Amino acid sequence: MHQEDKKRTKGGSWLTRGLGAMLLMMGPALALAQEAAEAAPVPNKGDTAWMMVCTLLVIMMAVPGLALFYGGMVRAKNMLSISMQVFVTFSLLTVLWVVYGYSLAFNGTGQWIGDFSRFLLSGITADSNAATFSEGVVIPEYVFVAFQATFAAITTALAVGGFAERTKFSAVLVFAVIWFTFSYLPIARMVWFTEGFLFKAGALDYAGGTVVHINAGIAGLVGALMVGKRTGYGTVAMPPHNVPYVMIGAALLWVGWFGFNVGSGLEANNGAGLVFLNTFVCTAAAVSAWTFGEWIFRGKPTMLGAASGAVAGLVAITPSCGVLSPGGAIILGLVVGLICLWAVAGLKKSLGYDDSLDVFGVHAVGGIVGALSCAILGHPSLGGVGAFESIGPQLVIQAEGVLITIVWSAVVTAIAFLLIKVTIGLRPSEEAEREGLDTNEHGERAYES
Amino acid sequence: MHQEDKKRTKGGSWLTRGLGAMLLMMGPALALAQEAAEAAPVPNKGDTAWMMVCTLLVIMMAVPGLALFYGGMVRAKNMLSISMQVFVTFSLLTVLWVVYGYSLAFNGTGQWIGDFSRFLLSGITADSNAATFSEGVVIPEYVFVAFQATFAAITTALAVGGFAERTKFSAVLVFAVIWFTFSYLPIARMVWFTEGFLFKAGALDYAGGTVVHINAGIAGLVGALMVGKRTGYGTVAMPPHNVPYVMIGAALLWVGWFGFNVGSGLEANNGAGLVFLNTFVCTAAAVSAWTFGEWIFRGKPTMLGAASGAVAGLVAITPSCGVLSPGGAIILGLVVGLICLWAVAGLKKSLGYDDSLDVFGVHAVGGIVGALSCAILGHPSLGGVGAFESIGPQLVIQAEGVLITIVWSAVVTAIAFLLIKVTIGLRPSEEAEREGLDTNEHGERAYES
Amino acid sequence: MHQEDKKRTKGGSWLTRGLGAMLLMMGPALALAQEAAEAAPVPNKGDTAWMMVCTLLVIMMAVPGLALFYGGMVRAKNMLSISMQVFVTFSLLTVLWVVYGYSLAFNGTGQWIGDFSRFLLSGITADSNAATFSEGVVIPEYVFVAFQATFAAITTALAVGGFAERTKFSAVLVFAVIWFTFSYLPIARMVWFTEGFLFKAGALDYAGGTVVHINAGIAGLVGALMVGKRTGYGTVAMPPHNVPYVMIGAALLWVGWFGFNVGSGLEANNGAGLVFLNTFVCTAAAVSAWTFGEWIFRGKPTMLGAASGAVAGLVAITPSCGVLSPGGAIILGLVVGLICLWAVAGLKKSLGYDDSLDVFGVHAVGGIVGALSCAILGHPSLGGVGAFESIGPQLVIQAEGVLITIVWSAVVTAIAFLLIKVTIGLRPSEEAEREGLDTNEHGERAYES
Amino acid sequence: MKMITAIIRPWKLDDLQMAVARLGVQGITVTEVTGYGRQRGHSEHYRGSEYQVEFVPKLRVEIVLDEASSEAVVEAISNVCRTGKTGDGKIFLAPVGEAVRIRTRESGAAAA
Amino acid sequence: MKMITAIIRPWKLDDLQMAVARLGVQGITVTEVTGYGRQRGHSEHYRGSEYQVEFVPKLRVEIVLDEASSEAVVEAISNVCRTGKTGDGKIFLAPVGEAVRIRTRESGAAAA
Amino acid sequence: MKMITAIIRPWKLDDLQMAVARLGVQGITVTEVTGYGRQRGHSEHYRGSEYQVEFVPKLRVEIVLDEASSEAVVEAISNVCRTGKTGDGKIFLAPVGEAVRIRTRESGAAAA
Ligand SMILES: Nc1ncnc2c1ncn2[C@@H]1O[C@H](COP(=O)(O)OP(=O)(O)O)[C@@H](O)[C@H]1O
Ligand SMILES: Nc1ncnc2c1ncn2[C@@H]1O[C@H](COP(=O)(O)OP(=O)(O)O)[C@@H](O)[C@H]1O
Ligand SMILES: Nc1ncnc2c1ncn2[C@@H]1O[C@H](COP(=O)(O)OP(=O)(O)O)[C@@H](O)[C@H]1O
Repeated sequence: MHQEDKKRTKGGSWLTRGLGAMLLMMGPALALAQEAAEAAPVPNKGDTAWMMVCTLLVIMMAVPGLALFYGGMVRAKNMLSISMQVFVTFSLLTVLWVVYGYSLAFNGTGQWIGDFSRFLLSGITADSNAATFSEGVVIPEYVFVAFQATFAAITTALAVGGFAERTKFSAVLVFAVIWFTFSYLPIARMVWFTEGFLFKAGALDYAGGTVVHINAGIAGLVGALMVGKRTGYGTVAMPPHNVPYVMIGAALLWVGWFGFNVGSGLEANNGAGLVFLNTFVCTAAAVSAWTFGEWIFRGKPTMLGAASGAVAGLVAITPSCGVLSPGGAIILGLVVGLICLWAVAGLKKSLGYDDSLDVFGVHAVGGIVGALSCAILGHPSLGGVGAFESIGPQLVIQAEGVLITIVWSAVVTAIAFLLIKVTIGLRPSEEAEREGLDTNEHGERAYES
Repeated sequence: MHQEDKKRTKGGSWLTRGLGAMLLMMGPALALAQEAAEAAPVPNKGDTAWMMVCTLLVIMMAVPGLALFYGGMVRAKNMLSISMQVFVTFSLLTVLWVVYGYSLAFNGTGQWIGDFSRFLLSGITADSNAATFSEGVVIPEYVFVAFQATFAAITTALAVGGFAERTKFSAVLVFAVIWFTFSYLPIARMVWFTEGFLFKAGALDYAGGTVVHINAGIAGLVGALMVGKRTGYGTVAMPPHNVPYVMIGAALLWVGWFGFNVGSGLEANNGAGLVFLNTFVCTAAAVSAWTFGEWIFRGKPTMLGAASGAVAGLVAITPSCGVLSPGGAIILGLVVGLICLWAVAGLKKSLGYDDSLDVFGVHAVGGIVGALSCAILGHPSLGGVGAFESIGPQLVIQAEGVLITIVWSAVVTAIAFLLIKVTIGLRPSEEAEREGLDTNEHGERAYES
Repeated sequence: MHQEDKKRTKGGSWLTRGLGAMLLMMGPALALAQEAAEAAPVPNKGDTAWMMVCTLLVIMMAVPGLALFYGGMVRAKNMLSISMQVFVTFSLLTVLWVVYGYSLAFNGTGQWIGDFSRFLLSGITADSNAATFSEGVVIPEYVFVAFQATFAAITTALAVGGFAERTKFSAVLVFAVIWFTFSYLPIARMVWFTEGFLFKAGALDYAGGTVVHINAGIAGLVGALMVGKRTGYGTVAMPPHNVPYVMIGAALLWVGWFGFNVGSGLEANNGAGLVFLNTFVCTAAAVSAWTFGEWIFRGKPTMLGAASGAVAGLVAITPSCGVLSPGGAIILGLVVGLICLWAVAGLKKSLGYDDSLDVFGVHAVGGIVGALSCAILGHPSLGGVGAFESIGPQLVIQAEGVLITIVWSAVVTAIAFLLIKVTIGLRPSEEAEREGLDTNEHGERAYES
Repeated sequence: MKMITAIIRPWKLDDLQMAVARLGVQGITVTEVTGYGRQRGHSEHYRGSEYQVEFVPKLRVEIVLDEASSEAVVEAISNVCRTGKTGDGKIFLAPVGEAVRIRTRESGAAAA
Repeated sequence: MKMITAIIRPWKLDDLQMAVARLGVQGITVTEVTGYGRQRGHSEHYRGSEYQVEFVPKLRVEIVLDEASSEAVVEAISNVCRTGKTGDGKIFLAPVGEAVRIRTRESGAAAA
Repeated sequence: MKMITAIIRPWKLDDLQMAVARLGVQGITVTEVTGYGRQRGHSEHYRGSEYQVEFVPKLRVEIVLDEASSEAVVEAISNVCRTGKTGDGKIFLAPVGEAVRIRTRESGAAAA
């Protein structure tokens, strides 16, 4: 597999990179210390600098970005609750990633999961390097470990938006650990590791449309269903308590997402430029689409809508940022802006679930649109730079990846919540929920005057 | 022209870079794919990484930076209105930049405006590179496109501060599209394209003192005059509703501005170090000057003042960051801090216009101070590194650039607002304005408790 | 000394880098223009890009990071007061750093302090380079000047948290100038300059555990004692007025701290990867430790606690980020999270001082834990990569560095506050303090509705 | 006419509103307040510091209505707002001399 | 003495203040409140969710004054605060037994 | 019973609370308000703009208590809240017909 990849990228034309990136995504895992020692490639400092920047951008996406994006949307009495869920989940999983996550996801030979041979990163030193998608180009392995840690940690933090405002902090943390271990790690391996089922099938997912967004979106939805609706949902108004926070959060997500998407290429090269521009312009188009869509269909364009549009665009371009042309990215942005608007308005209403922060409507739906768009807008006949032959078969492969992720994530989430329900319990008392999780779960209030 | 430039930079001494940067600013436009193919220079990964960082820094300046800086200064009832104006203007123009802006500004041979040959970036691929100011040094053209997109988009968003709190959202968007097309694009071309009138005249503008700040500042002022004062202006108190937001916004502008200024050099080289330090220390000096100025002249040093001082310093160093010594940058900061304080206090009061967020007093006035400072503090006799012969003649050239920008921007803005007035109208009803644009234009409230 | 260092790093094994980094920290000061001219090494653009990123990250730590972290913890009536103290102190000292600070800290031959030969950076041009810790590797000196400026400026801003909410703005600024000149500059020189007492002693301090955190923490404590308690302290509740700001601030400190720590290595190389990962995971572990610690010992896990834990972890890893393994960093994070929790709860209560924002409990205590950890967890027998022989003697050296910093900083702070007390006075009237410093010192209110 | 002023727990507002609406109350004015009462005495931690929290968030609900209905409304409010724990709040009744509906200039009971 | 309590639209405060100042009113106390009344019933969207908004932002304006001037003031307030659309608000009048100016200890009408 | 409504400077609340607690007052309700009075007239600057500040932040403190103690409490409040400068505030006394403690249904003086 690795061989074939090398051949491909050697072909030289950047056009092949779209697919190459996908297929090679697990390359780093093969860059064992010995191997590095043989060929002894030295990391380019521009790549190293860029990958460190990308890593801290993804950290900024989570804290404070996601905490604010989510926090602004809940009621004031739950502001600290959701912030804590994001902040502590992110921190805890970063530790677990270093302890066993990296080893299970990117080491060993299993096709579903790795082994514990790099427990606590044993065997890795500052001299270790990880391969990139270009032959002979490496980056420090510690940087790769840190970069991947942020993906694992933010994905799980995303999911908690589905059952926000009504779940016990302890339940959220237990869910996070279980889901990270049994859903994130295997799916990351399936999609990004050479022996993974989806990897072998040729599914395209540049920066995590399936692994991150569909995965988290489904967990959010299933969690929302299992935890049940917020008390008063449907009868009591639950407006966002601080829309400026939502705006700040969305903006920081936008800025940070360049680390997420461009960093997934592992190099600061010409291909990075395309990914960068696509991430920029697809988001801008989705903001515009949601804004005008709301204006036309609901009467007024809202800030909450524009912010949601930004996230929808970012989600959709995540899997496809390496295979679309900037023109294709604009089209994708316009389309996904409208589809996600429909998902959180029409679809959600008709199905009646209480996905508090629309993790499903934005991340799962946007992720599906993005994953499928790879096969369509990514095709050279539509201006794309994808290296697959024809649209139809690739669309089937993409759909397969989407479906497997949906099922896997749903099952793991359901089991996790069942276990929590029968052990420590999922929800605080109704009184505590109505009074607010901030005071009841955390003994704090967000604002004092 | 290009030849001559090359000779100059070949001279080798960094001292010539100040002017070189200005004269060569349009270099990238010449780096057509064919040319790149001939010489086949490969982008340095450090440059590519840096330019991507710079681009995302400018995005962060706009959202959330500018949205917060402006948003904190309006009344609570208009917080989302101004945020939306910044957020959506920025997004929409990013899309338009990719669709036709880049082609019109940096392509073709016209001296006022380009052509549509790169409509939707046709002809550019991930392999295309753009030239920098150093011979044989290139960066990925997609990165250059993204970097320049942020300039176009943030400039227009800056202008809306002049007529905030009283203009319809639809009017703002229509203005943005017209002004971007007929004022930003031609002025960017005039100043930064080799055939542009101001470029030929030798005007120094490292990162956009004329193109960005004077341009936007004049548009803000003319807009303020044409839209008319806010209802109650002068009788009702209109204090900033959230000064911490102003502080956060100013701070993010400061951080992001390094991308703006240093990125304009297109390389992570030694010259970048000077631009970086100048941007840092001029701003710090302007903060100090405004703070102490207020303390002395108005009794108390305010946070709003310190934040305004930061922006004034950043604006002033924008055109001159490449030709001043750090000592000169400190002097410029001290001077501009006091001048802009006077402009938003004394000048504004005596002229009586209602430039809501002082786009004129800070951006136009600060931009003029900065543009002129190039010719004075930039001269080697005053420690500068500018490559011009003597202060007097250069001052005339600088003044010429300033004047042309003022007139051009004013005319385009006036026409745009006239057109809007007679078609869709400029202002909401007085009742809607008094109740607040958030609920009336956007159907939202910023804060709920 | 320099010779010996070179030998060490030449040894090639990255294992020696831990100590090497410390000993060589002052290397840049030796890179005089002439020397650079001889060998004529050219900065690597990846390094230059990275160091500019690191510098702006530290700026972002201060404004808005620290301003928000501190601002959220004070009462609403003092929000602008503390923001101004951070914003203006940071700006003023940046200017003073360029005027005389850099010259005094990194120039001349004195072992306690430098000279004025680089007053206003005279003699430095854009072509000047500063040496790094690797032979033949340099970065633009202007970038080095800017990077170091941020350290000086943020350190002093940190200290003001100790006596927040009760000190006159003028007193704070005078303190800042005195303390920067007589405490920060000499200690920076002692620890980081080849002739400095602590440098010679072999004390390990990768990124400023002593120079920055213990130094500032002690100044905060001594200031708190000399200024006296806040009126009503102990009887009136003084809850943080905006915990989300504390969260945002802590998150931006986390993100920015990568610039602080990794940037201290001056290169984007493999060693940077270790420092990066350590900074990430130690912080994540400290967040977890404080959260669970509070949960167990005080009943509920708070957002304020998680945010404090993040800062405690960041402080502790600062001196030791270059010598610990990621596993060691996790242990350090767990330990420091619990120790600082005890310091701000148990210790503070029993001693009864009013260190408003726990500069002592978090920065001094965390800094001491971190400084000592170098000698323990940094030892190869415990997985570390420190280049010292055995734990015991190194622990003594570390303790020596800690003690000297404590005494020096305490004495300078005490003298500074005494001088201010007998001249312009330290505190506003009790009435002004109770009404709030925002209106009384700055004529502003943070929030209007 | 009477003005009923009820100081209640914030999260009881929805219940209160539904209960009084059922009794025909057409207008309510709500203010965020902080209250000091017997409920005080619990302590909060901010990092290390432990404070006695004297003032806790409450809502003040005001309803102007004719005397006839006031008793039933007071009864309804105290029913839905009772949890039995300290801090449930108080209801005060005070006389109102006149009421005017701004929109229509109606006055008296028609305006309440 | 009387206390006038007016519940008005927030953006009418400036008009109200100028109108009553012209009638010699020297003191006003203003509170941000939310009101439930006939104006309810419009719905707001948050992303997809559509909610009935029950409580809308209002200001409560309190003025203590001698009985003689109260009628004119009520008249003035209802004039400037009327838009004719539902939600204009109400004015309540209640008796005040005593008023004390803290600064001077003056009491009675002198303190209002 | 009486309701004492005191409009005071925000930073005087702690003093007030301690003073009235000493007199046996068991309950207080506090609202953030803005007040217009003689204190107006100082101007504030926002960047260049200079505005007359008409409304300044105050607290409204409400205490319901039996008539007997009201005089002493008014006295105590005006003592601790006086600075002698304009803006010290006012105290109003109004009759309260009934008081109910929601938790226990106690009413009358027992509920105040
Ligand atoms: N005498 C009073 N005057 C004004 N407000 C009061 C009075 N007594 C109680 N309150 C208000 O009622 C709230 C609840 O009273 P509290 O004594 O805590 O509980 P409970 O009524 O259940 O004993 C207080 O927080 C305060 O806002
Ligand atoms: N009976 C009442 N008691 C207390 N407040 C009331 C009462 N009726 C109305 N209000 C207040 O007056 C506001 C306006 O009343 P509403 O019925 O919406 O409009 P209108 O008076 O024009 O019919 C309400 O939002 C509420 O705050
Ligand atoms: N007649 C009044 N009705 C309602 N509130 C009043 C009245 N007079 C004063 N107030 C309140 O008392 C506050 C203090 O009054 P002010 O006239 O400024 O000071 P002083 O009472 O010391 O002369 C005002 O801000 C206002 O909130």
